[in-house]
Amino acid sequence: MNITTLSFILLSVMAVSSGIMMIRSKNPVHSILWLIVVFFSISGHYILLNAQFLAIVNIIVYAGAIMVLFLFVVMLMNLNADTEPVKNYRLQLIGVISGGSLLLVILSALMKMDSKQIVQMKVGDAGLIKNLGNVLFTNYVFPFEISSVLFLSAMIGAVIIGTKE
Amino acid sequence: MGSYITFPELLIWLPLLAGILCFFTKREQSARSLALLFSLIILGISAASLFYTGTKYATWNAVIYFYPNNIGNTFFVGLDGTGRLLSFLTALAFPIIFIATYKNNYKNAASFYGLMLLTQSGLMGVFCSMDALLFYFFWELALIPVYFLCSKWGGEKRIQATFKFFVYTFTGSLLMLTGIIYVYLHTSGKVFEDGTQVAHSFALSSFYNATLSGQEQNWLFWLFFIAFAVKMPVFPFHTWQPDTYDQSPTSVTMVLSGIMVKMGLFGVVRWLIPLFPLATVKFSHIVMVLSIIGIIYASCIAIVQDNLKKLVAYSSIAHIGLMCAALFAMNQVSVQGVMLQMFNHGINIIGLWIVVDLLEKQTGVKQISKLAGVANKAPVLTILLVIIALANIALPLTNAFTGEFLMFSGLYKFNPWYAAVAGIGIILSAVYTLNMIQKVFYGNTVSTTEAIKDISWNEKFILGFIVCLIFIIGIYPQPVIDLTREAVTALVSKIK
Amino acid sequence: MNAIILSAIWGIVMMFSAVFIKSKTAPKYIALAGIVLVFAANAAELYKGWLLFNFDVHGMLVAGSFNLTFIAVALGCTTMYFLLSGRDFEKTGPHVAEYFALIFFVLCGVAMCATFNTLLMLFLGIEIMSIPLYILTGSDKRNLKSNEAALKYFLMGSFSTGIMLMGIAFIYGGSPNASFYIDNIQLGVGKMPVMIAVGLVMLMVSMSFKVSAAPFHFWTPDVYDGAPTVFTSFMSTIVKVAGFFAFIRLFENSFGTIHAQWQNLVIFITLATLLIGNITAVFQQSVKRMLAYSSIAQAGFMLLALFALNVHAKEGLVLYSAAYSLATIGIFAILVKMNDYTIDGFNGLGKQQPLLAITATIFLLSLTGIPLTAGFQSKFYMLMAAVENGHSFWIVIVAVLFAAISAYYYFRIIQAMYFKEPADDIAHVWDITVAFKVLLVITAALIIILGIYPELILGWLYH
Amino acid sequence: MDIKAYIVLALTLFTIGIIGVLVRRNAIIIFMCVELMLNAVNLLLVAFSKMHAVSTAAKALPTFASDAQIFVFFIMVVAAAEVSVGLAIIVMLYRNTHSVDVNFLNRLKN
Amino acid sequence: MNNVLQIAWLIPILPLIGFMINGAGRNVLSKGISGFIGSAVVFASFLLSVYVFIQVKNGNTHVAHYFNFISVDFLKIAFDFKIDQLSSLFLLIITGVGFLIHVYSTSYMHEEPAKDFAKYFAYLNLFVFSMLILVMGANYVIMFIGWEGVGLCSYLLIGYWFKNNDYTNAANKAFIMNRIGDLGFLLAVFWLIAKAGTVSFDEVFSAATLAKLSTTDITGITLLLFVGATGKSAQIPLYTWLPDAMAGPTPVSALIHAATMVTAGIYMIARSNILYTMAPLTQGVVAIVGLTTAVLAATIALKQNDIKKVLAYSTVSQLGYMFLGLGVGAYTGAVFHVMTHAFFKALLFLGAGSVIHAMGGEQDMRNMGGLKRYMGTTHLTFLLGCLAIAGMPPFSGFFSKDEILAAAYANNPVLWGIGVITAMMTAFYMFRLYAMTFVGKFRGTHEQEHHLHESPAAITIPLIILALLAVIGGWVGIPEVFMHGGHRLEAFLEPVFEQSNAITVKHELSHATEYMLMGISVAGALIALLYAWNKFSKYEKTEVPSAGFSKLVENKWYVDEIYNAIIVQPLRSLSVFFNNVVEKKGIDGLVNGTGKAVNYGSRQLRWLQSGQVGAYVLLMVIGILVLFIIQLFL
Repeated sequence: MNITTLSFILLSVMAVSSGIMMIRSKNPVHSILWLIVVFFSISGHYILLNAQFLAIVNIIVYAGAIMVLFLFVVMLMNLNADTEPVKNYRLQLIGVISGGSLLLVILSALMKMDSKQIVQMKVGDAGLIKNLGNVLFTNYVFPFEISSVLFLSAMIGAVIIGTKE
Repeated sequence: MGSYITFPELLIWLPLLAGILCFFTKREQSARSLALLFSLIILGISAASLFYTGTKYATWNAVIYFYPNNIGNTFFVGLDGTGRLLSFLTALAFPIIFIATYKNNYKNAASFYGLMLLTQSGLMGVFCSMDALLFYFFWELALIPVYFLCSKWGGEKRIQATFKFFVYTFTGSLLMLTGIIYVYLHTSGKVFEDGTQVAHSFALSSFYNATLSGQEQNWLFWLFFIAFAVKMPVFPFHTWQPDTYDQSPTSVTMVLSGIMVKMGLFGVVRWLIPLFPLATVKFSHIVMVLSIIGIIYASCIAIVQDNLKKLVAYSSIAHIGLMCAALFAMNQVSVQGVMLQMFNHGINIIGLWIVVDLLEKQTGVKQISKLAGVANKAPVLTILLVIIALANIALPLTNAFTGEFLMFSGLYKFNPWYAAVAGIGIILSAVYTLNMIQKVFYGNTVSTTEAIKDISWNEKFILGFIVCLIFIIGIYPQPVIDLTREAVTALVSKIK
Repeated sequence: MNAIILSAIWGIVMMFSAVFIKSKTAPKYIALAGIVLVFAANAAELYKGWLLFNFDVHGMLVAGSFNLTFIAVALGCTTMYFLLSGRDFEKTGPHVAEYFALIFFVLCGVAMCATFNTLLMLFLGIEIMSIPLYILTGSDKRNLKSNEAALKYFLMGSFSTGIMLMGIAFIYGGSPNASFYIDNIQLGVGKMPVMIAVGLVMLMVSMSFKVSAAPFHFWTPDVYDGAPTVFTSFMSTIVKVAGFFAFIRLFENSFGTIHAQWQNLVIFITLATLLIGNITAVFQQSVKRMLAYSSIAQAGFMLLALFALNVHAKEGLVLYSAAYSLATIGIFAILVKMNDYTIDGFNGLGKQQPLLAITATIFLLSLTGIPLTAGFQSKFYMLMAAVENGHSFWIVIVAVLFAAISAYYYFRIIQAMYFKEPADDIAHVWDITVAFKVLLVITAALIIILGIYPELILGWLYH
Repeated sequence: MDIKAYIVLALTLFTIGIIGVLVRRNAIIIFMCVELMLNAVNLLLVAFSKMHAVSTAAKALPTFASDAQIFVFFIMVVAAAEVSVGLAIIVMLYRNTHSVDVNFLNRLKN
Repeated sequence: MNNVLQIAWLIPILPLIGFMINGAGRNVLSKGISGFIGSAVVFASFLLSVYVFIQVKNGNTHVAHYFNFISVDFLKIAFDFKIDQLSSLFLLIITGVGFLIHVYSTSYMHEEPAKDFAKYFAYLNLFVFSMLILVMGANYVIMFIGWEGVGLCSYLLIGYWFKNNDYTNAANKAFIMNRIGDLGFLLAVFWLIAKAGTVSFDEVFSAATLAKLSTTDITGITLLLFVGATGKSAQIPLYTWLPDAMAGPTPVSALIHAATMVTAGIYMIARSNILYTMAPLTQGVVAIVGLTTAVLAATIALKQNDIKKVLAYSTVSQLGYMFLGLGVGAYTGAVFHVMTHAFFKALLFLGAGSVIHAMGGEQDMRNMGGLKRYMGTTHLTFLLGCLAIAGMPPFSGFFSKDEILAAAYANNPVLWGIGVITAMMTAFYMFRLYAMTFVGKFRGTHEQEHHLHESPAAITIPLIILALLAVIGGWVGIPEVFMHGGHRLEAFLEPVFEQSNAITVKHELSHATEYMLMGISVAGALIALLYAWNKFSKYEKTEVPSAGFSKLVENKWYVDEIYNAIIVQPLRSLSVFFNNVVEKKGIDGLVNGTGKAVNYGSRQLRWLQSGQVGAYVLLMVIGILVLFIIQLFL
């Protein structure tokens, strides 16, 4: 029971529980905040796995940009607890059951794997910014460029959908 | 002529061309005369093709065009005995129909005659094609124009009736298509003259030589048979027919009953039996029993049928049933009889439809119970009708007699009891035909039939012509028999 | 390669044209010029192997003549689509140029889906295809149906993206040599490891979602129905067949060796798709929605290619793409002009607009699969492939039976056009130009030609 | 650390996301659940990359283990783009209907 | 091929030509012309027949080959005519009697409008043509052509007054019953083809072919042929059409339903005598059926009041006689009786016709009586006819009937006994008829009485000629016991039956027995005759409702009703069942049901598309679950 395992468990529990909180909390604002917690804990996992670059990006992009965007929108619409007045419990139950059973099915299959593969913790240079940048601008330059198209279309989308006429 | 352009090509392309021309004609009259003219030309060509037979004129009767492709389907058309007979029947039927219905007025006649000629083209293609895929092409192409003809110019319940007919046959032919594909994938490779080589081929010869185990044949047989059975139609697959015949315009009904039903029999002759000899032998009893049930069943229904058109339809089912049974008896005599009978049945039933059409046009009713005493007003019509009707029930010295005689003797050779039971059909046919004649033509006239006038020149001419054919073939059928002799011999040899 | 980059570039060009050119009609012609250019570039690559730009993509994209032919087909169909429906963009909203730009971006994605060789490229391609479509679906802003469709499409689309990524992750995890290259997963022939299996199922789910195969088709009717008709026409044809091409390419190259181990999934999906698509289409009253279901049904037929996964299947798929797209584009082009989208709206069209009726009939016959139309040839290839596969022949029988049912709903339109009388003699259609008619005739002619001489396309596959 | 632990974790988060999509009716929350799913994937991918890093093939090509992390990077890219579009759509809808409840979206059915 | 008999084709062709002329020109030809043409062509072919007969008499028989009718594979059917003793004899009867009846008709049908008149003669000629084909055909198929041809003509002529539905019903009945018989005939032919591979008489009867046929084959073939015969020659069970056939004009009844057509069956069996001789079982059947028919018909005839009906049933009964003859192997006797019967029965019918003509269409004997005062010739000839049919020596009937009876006795006395009783009945009802018609006082209405007159020459002359024949016709077959070599007919027909005679054991009756037999039969007949005469010469109309046996007989043993109950009605209801249940509900229901099912499924599946994103995703998740289960656990 070394520190790594401990922190792994800690982070995992944190992620999962706040994830659950996220989908349970009535108020959208709360769930956004819970989601941010999830992201932070995942970033923690990245650090644990020595994927520093991703840990940073995750904080900046997700917890920083995206979530703020969400928060902004929610504020804009000032949605609050009573946006979902009537809850259909039966439907929710069905949802939970089917989702859970999906999880069970997959896990029960995967846990039968006998091959015991180890994940390299804390060490390893794969996730260092230097290497990643190197790879990104040599091997992955083309996808990097082409993904710009995504943002262009997102931009146009904003233009088409956002603008009032 | 010769190797430049061959009979089958002419028979396929001319009607197509004429049909397309018809679409662009402005006036009804011109469309009508154009159609008639072309159909007569085609008749001439087809008649000529009857004489240029044999290896000496081989290049005149078959041609193959292949274009570079990787599945090895070709445009391969040719005339063998059977094809020649049926294409001639087709060529003969259309002028008859056009003349007989010359006085009918169709709204936008241009497309009507256009579609009619397209149908003819499709039929010719079916009878001429020597390539499986091509055969399927024409098989469908003959169907589409008919679908439009029926649904456009038919009776009040036409749309449902015709659509039923369409889906019925379409399903059947799709099943056949899967069968064709399966057989195709079991054919051996082929190298064309231009050097292109294909793994498999759709050519008739390759199909005949396809390597199929008895097991495979057993279910392939049914895939094909259902398609043909629906077209014929054989007993359990027949329910589209009476409604369609009843609802479609009579000239189309003539095509349907005179020629299209022969497509089914032709398919059996050209594809089913040669492809699956083992299965044929295995299942011939089932098929024959079905057909014979059909004979009795249809005849019985015809007896109590009050709708004139449906009566003819059911009688046609009965006759086809007999042909189908005789076909599967698979001996020279019976098959020869079937060949002869295909031609005769085509002639006779068209004659019957002409008369029915006249009655319906003049009286406006098709219920037998509403008609009576026509003979008083229209003696000529009556006489011709009686002759045709008697030919239909195979009285000696009429064409149908020779055909049925051969079929029955072949059937008897195969199994006496089948012949005996099917023979009951002879009696029943007499029953319903005579009932019909008595109710419609004898007795005193009633309100509906008061105004009937005797037939006009064109109908007189056509019916007279048909009657002449009936007697000529009835007294001297040999030429027709000889026409298909080699083909039949070849076919029968496949089973032995 | 050429297609990807050029279409991306031309998308940008269209964006700027939107800024600088105020004319309503100009963008259409620019777009036409662009599509022709892209087509030409692609043709050059296909014909002579000319590459305009020399990127080193480290084998992330592999373009054989097969893929290039498919791209050519897609671009060709798009050209016809621009020609036929270009003028109707205006109906949706003012941002005509932007719409064209988005469509070019989609084309970029299409090209990527056709040539991808790593899961990354597949993922990017599909996203590049999808995101513009979300926008196009919602582009008719004042129309609530359009908004609803957009949101549904977006939510479910991103959901399926999630599934797909999870699948990719498992593939990566399960692949012995840790590779995203689809031809380098190295499965061998034995029973596949569980992680691969899980990834495979998830990939299949997400791809089925993209090609609207049951039971993941639920977005299709609503989105196709809600989206502006012009864009429905585009996304139900080119995008969809691109998805199919990607589907086949992915599963053939990565899991082809163990085909037998996942065939049952395909059979299940195929049957479900055929059943739901065909049966549900029967009762539809709105032609647009009916076509949505029919596109599901057609997808069911295309899935036979995945079931067979042999040479004929791939040939057939390319042919099918062309046949299906052309016919559907044609129908939609006519539908856009109609005042009434219900089937009764077509009553008596045969009298009022004989030419439209005839071409529509040809399109419908092609969709039904009547000989002499491209539709027949493509169905024929599919059936042939499926039969050749030799495994469970019965599925072919089922397929043809459903094809017979499909006749039922396609012919309802034909019956309406020719055999039914219009309720009142209001004009069915508006602004039919001569050019439009000519183009329809050309489209119909293309379908017939392909029906007689499919080698027109298939000839290029092995160029 | 055994890979299975990460698989369980990731799949759990993933499932939470799915369940969220199933049970919530607020479009924004549903969308957030999707984001959660993506993050689960990211986590798993990174875990796998570190798993492969110690596998034999790692020695052959030192940089290949970073492929997965690059992939994660691209996922984030795409997610960002999606978010902008998605939120735009949601806002548009809200403008028209003053609601983000997906259950009110049933003009299109059957 | 240079045999003179090659010209035999002229014999049938001439009537055919007559038919064509009359048929085509029926709108233009006057009655005189069409009548003349009709009769002339038949007379011409009569002359030819005489020539042919003489040729044959001089021992020149011939099979005239014209062309190949059908030739497929092994099956070769030539269009041949066989001219031998049997056919030439029948030629004489047909053309001769036929001619007389044509002449008779010219006057009898004179009230008809010109076009129907011509039509009538056309039909008549057509009939003669078909009948000639029937007897001249050199194989079963050609024979069958004539066989159905005559059926057709009888159908047309029975329905000659087509406005009357009863008549057309009778016509249909006749045709259909004949069809049933024809089926038997056809099946026999097919059997022959299947087993013997040929249908031409010469080949079938050749020893070689007969050797090929097993006993079962022969029995079966002969039985089936006999079925055909029962249809054509009105034997049990297919006889009921003949009495109804009296709906046709009387001369038609005389020609078709008495003299010629109905004897086709006898001709056919006589033609294939060798087969029958080789099938004793069939012979037994034939004899018994024939005898039963004879008795049954005779009993019915006892109580009939319609003059033509009586004659009709007597015809049936006489035909029964002939079959009895055939059954017991007395082929010559049967043919002989055919000939004599042709004479006297034609005579009787024509006489009856003359009476009806005089009575203005009245056919009920109860309204007749005492006609001998008004129409001498008719009465006299009619009387002769009655005597002939009653078998009074030395009239023709006596000889032929006696020969059959003798043969019957030789075969089995019981048959003979019943035969004699039948003969007595015959005598009884014939003289009942005679007495009620000619003797006593007139019971008709007054205008009828005024109208009464002797018929014109065109009617009486044929009567006289036929009467003459009825008297002397039998002298060609005087039995051995009276005059050695007196049976010229037997000598003449010898070659036809020699095969049979060769294998049948002739048990000669002693002369004493023969005399005894004749005596008994003649005596019996005489008694019956006289009893009938004095019972009915003073007949008065009395409406006593008959009961018991006589009622049964009056209603013709209810045979028609029985047939109707056990055949016609079931068939009809079966058809209705097929049409309304099996077709509409069953098969078509199934087909339409498929369509309905698809529609229903469509309507249900649409609910899957609820429009709720949540539901969609849920279904998708469940779909994923299913896929996983398939992939991972199946």
